[in-house]
Amino acid sequence: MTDTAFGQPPGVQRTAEIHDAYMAMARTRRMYGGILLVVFVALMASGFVMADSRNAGGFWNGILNVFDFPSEVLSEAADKVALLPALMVQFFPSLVETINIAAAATLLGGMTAIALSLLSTRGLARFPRLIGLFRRVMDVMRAVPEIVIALVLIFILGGGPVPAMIAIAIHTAGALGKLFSEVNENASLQPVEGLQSTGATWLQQMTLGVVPQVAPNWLSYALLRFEINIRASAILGFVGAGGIGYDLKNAFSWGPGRYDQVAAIFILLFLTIVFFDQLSSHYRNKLAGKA
Amino acid sequence: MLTINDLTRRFGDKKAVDAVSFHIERPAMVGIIGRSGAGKSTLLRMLNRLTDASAGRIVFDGQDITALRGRDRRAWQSRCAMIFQQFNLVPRMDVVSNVLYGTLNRRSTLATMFNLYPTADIRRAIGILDRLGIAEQAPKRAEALSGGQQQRVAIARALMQDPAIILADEPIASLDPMNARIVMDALRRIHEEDGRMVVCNLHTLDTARTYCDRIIGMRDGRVVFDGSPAQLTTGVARDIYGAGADFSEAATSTDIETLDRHQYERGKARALV
Amino acid sequence: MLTINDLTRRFGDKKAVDAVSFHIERPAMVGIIGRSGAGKSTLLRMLNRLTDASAGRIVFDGQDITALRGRDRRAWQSRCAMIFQQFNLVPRMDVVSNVLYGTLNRRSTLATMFNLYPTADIRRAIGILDRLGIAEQAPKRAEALSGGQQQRVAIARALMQDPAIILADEPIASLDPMNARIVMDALRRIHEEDGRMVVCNLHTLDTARTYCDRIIGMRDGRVVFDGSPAQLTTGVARDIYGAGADFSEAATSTDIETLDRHQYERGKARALV
Amino acid sequence: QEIDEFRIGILGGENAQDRMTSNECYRAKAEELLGVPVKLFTPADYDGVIQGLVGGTLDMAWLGASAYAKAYLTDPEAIEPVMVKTNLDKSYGYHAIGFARADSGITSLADLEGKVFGFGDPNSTSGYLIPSIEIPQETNASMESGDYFCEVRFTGGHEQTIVAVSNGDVDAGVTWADGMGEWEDGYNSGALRKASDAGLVDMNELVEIWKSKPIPEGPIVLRKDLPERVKLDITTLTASLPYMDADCAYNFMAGEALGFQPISHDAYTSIIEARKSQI
Amino acid sequence: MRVALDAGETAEIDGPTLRYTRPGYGTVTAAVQGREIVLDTPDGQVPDWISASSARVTITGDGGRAVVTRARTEVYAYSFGWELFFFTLDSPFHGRTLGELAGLAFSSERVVPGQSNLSAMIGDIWNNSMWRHKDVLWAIFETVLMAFLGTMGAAIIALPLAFMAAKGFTPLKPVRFGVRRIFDFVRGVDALIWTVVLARAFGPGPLTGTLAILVTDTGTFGKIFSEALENVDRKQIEGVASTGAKPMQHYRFGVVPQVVPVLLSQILYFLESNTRSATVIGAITGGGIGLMLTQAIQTQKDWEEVAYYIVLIVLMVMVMDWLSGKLRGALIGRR
Ligand SMILES: Nc1ncnc2c1ncn2[C@@H]1O[C@H](COP(=O)(O)OP(=O)(O)OP(=O)(O)O)[C@@H](O)[C@H]1O
Ligand SMILES: Nc1ncnc2c1ncn2[C@@H]1O[C@H](COP(=O)(O)OP(=O)(O)OP(=O)(O)O)[C@@H](O)[C@H]1O
Ligand SMILES: [Mg+2]
Ligand SMILES: [Mg+2]
Repeated sequence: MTDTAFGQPPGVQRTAEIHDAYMAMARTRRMYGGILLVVFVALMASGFVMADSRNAGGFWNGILNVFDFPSEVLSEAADKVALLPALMVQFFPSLVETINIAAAATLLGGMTAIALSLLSTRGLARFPRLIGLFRRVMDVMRAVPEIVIALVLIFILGGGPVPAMIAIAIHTAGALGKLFSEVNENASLQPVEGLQSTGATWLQQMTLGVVPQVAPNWLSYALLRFEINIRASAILGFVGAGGIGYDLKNAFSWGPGRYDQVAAIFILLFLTIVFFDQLSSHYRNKLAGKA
Repeated sequence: MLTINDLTRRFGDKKAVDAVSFHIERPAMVGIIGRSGAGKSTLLRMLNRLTDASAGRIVFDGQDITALRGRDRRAWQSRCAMIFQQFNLVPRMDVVSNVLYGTLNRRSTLATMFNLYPTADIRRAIGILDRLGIAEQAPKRAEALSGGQQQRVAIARALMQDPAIILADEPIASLDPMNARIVMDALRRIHEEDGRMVVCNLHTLDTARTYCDRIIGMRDGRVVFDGSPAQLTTGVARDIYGAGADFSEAATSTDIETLDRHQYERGKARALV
Repeated sequence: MLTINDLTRRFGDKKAVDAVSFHIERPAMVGIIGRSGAGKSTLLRMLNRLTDASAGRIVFDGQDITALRGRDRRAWQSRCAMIFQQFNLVPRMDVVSNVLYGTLNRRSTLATMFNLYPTADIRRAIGILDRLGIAEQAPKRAEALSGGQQQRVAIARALMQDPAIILADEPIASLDPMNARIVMDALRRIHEEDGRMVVCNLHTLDTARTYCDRIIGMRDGRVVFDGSPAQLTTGVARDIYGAGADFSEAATSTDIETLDRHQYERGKARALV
Repeated sequence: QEIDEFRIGILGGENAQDRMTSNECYRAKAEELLGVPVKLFTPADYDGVIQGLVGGTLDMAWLGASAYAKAYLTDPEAIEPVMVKTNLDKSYGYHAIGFARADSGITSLADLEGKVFGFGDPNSTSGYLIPSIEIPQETNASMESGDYFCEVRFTGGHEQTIVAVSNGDVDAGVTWADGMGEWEDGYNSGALRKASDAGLVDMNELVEIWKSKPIPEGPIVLRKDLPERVKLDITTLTASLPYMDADCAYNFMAGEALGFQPISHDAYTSIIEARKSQI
Repeated sequence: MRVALDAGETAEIDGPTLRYTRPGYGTVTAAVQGREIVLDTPDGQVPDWISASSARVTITGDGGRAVVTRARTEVYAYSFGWELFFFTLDSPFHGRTLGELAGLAFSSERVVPGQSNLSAMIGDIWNNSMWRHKDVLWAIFETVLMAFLGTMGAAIIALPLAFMAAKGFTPLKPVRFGVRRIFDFVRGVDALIWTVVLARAFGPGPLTGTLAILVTDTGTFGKIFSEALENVDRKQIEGVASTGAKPMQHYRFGVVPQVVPVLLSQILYFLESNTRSATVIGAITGGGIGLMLTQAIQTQKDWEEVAYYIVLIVLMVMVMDWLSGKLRGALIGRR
């Protein structure tokens, strides 16, 4: 048999050339790596120094006192530990409001995200020319912080949960849309093509060919987002959008004497987040396990 | 019946399919062979209108296929079923649903989005699965099936379309020999029993010789052979594959019965160790 | 040289490898065949000590391999190179680095952490790549290579280990016939030129027959055949694969030279359409 | 004992940049006098300044009485009051003013039963503390939502309260004013005056519905740990500001006032008690 | 005293009398007479752009606003705004066309003595007291700085911790459990709340915001990194292990090359999203563009300023998004 596997016989000169070229490449690569590292360290260091000098308190003094405030809160909460359950009950309705805002916003934002993401995924898009447009729309929706949309909407619509919900939904649509379209890009086009070859419409190709593949990932991202949105809707309370964040901010800024409320709200919030975290990771594992 | 006229497809500078013309008079089983990149898949995809032609025409029963748009194109696709090398099923859905996707073109988008199909269709789907010997798998997810079973599901979907032509793009390339045989037998049977035209890209010469009535050989986008299995001599095959005289694929043959045929010559005696 | 004694591996209740014993006297090229799930991979993995044996012994040149721990086990692994079906390269690293991983056992942990290797090693790695005909690919990332090239990188890594045994677990199962041929040729040449023992799991009978000096057939974890390629008759093969008498793999042969050999009989004449 | 910089916290309620600008001349004078860099910090709410003072990262601030009480209650050893602003009539007090939209028909607390009432910041004296003590005395009911008022809300600050009332988001709210001059001008100084000057509200559209007893003006506080020399320098600078630079004093004092006079912790014991009682 | 306003309006103050002239309507006169203010309009009616009582008259025209109370009379001229984007009224360059400015920039005749025209112009733009370009730019820089330091710091701290929290890397279950709960806790509390907690120790300023981002993201990164570690492809590790490599080498060659792209892309993704959070956090700690924006909204004075800040923020985040995408492409390579 002939030696198709081995091409030309090993030439000493040729390997030497390849060796030199490779060594040169390895050296430049090492050099670039070194430069990158130095630049990064320099950026970090100078950035830190600058932030430190523009801050009222310095880092090294502050780090020693980090626990002053938490311990103040905790000691007061510990003194009034008997009151905590009652307080938690008192704040529970606000918590429910917060979760409702998050759930509605996630649902609304998620639906929009699905549509936007399918329209902006290469290979799947209904109008391939408009992919860029839909992507920019998502970019803008994502770029504006919720709190800004909320503040503007609060001015237009007045305080309360609706502006918060819309604000979070807009942001969610942008953020999930990007993640979803990444998922879509990894979806196999084979089933889509299979359906297309039977003469299916675009909507059929998407719902029957793409959704079953990506739905678990979508859901897992949406659950993750739901968690984030619970936090976000709690935070929007800080600017007057209702819910538990509003109570938290008022208790916090009143200070000594109401730290028991702070503690109670904190416990509620934390339990909620852990609860939904566990719930969503449970479902995500289940989905991943099936896939 | 099916006439292809100077069909060409360019990808950038490259002509994947280059002025291909042939004519198929009546429902036959046609095999297309050629090495990787010869343009086999592109040709089939143009037939199904998954890929648009750059030039040339496809005419089926007097209708110009290349000119169809939108709804008409989808209608043609539903008459011209396609089977893929990687099966292209929806892996997470059950077998019957996958087969029912063959009816999508005829059903309303809304109903199908909720996976609602007429009972008669479901009965027919199971009948087809039974005919292909995989009715037991009906409730399973497509991804849970072996390759050969998945390919038969794909064939069932194609049959569900009740097509005039079945196109198969290397239907057995990702299957082991046993399953390959089952799938090719199924395709042949459909051709013979239902009298449907089957156009099949094949990787392996033997398969083409064994199953097809007519073989078209492609190389670099052009048709370089068109004839009966008997006309496909070793010389012609070497020509199609562009292999030198020393090239033999015997080493990777998977045949069991061809045992004592050839012994790889290494010019050295080997003892059992 | 290599003796395997009642080697058994259980996964839960299931015996993946069941009291396998055989003896290989001198460096030979041994093929292991058997259908999916027969225990081929598990056997090879136990040889490399990637998987621990549940019972039985492996003895190589008088050393009990099954008993090795820690440093000694790693030293054995470096003498016993493994080639995988999916290549198991580090896809993001360049080809030379992947080959150099073959020396990890001999180099200090610290230096290798920063990807620093002696120039002599780099030269040797490129030499091996050149021997396998892929020296030009040296600076590319492994993931940028074709399957056949990747598998040759894996072989180069194995050679870099300068091993006494090369284990190959279905090295050509994910390759097309052309690349399969190149890879099998490379393995054979290494065996012949360097006198290394090669143990190779194979999917296809013909490959085993063509390349191996000795063939071991497994079924359900047990050795059911052990002999020379000549002894592997159709009947034996059917037995190993558990196929019925009607089974023939001829239809999927990819051989070009076997043209006029067999015509599949369907008892009906076919005309060119 | 030396300091290497001097940090002044400025309370919220106004555009951060405006706050910076109004205090810039004071900062420059202090820098010149102390010989170390003087920096201004403008956290978004009262609490940021209080935390900074208690934590020792801010050296000086001009607090409201209630905010001082909070800082004192958190850590009595952290800060001390040194100066207080005196009004043109030499008093040092101001009032919490309850107000509503003129077209709402509300003219007194009695009309507010079952309506929505808005406080400012929980740390504000006039925006929360004093009204939350004095209003229940008049209505004979608590300030809990649903008791006398249908809802009681925090708007976040004086500006927000004024806007919320004039937009109708709340039926009435409280803010501060010196109580001198004309209502139509928004009084001589205070949040209403600022809002009206800025064109935020039309004073014609608002009516006063309640006025608290005089509230002591909030003190300028210094960190107790500061070197005596620094305390003295700052006190002198502040006291002499109206004579040195009247424009600067106007900006610094947010309106017309006579000047500053020294004050001690004792002036605020009643506020501290009030705050304690609110717990 | 006469003031010419935009839209052809004029206001004239003559002792206690204000005359406000509006084209197409006529002249409105408001005069303080004793304790009363008397309003006189051409048609005797009070149109809806005038709010009048006996104590206060406010005229809100298209070009300005005039207020008359018993104590004082004031006219506010509008038209401030975009027109002053580059030069305020007190700048000698205000109101000149682009051509004039370009000419001035290169002429040797000095508008401001002792300073070249170009540098004077740049100085006037830079120190524009209406739009505060200097402060705005600083604020944006400070916001990005907070995001950068916080994100990178968090990643550096989270990486070793992630190994401790990953199954298959830490055999001790209690350690894994403990580290995971710490991640949960710091991540569960929003960065905004961390700023409140940290304000005591560090006071107002960008460092506090940085640390708040750092603390929260340590939790997030810890979780993501440890999941990435758990999801590594065993095949590659096995390939390395089959050569007899030592455990550290398994990590280095079997694990790190696999997770680095995931980590990098997550870090860069968070860098972008933290730029957004830093905007909000800055609003609380007193720094950055977020403070300017929230206060502009809360005081509701200048909606053009609000719009300007929002556009700036969107641009800033989009630039960061683009930048992090570029970096990702350069560091990881396109798939
Ligand atoms: N979408 C595409 N974009 C660019 N080039 C393409 C595309 N599809 C196919 N080609 C090119 O056209 C040529 C023919 O491809 P085609 O897939 O038809 O070959 P084939 O005969 O089916 O090969 P194989 O046996 O590998 O499937 C190839 O060179 C391929 O690279
Ligand atoms: N890690 C494992 N855990 C449980 N069962 C296993 C594991 N590895 C292998 N098995 C089982 O052991 C049996 C033998 O597997 P093995 O991979 O050795 O077969 P094989 O001959 O290599 O098959 P193939 O051709 O599919 O690679 C199979 O039934 C398999 O399911
Ligand atoms: Mg193809
Ligand atoms: Mg195997």
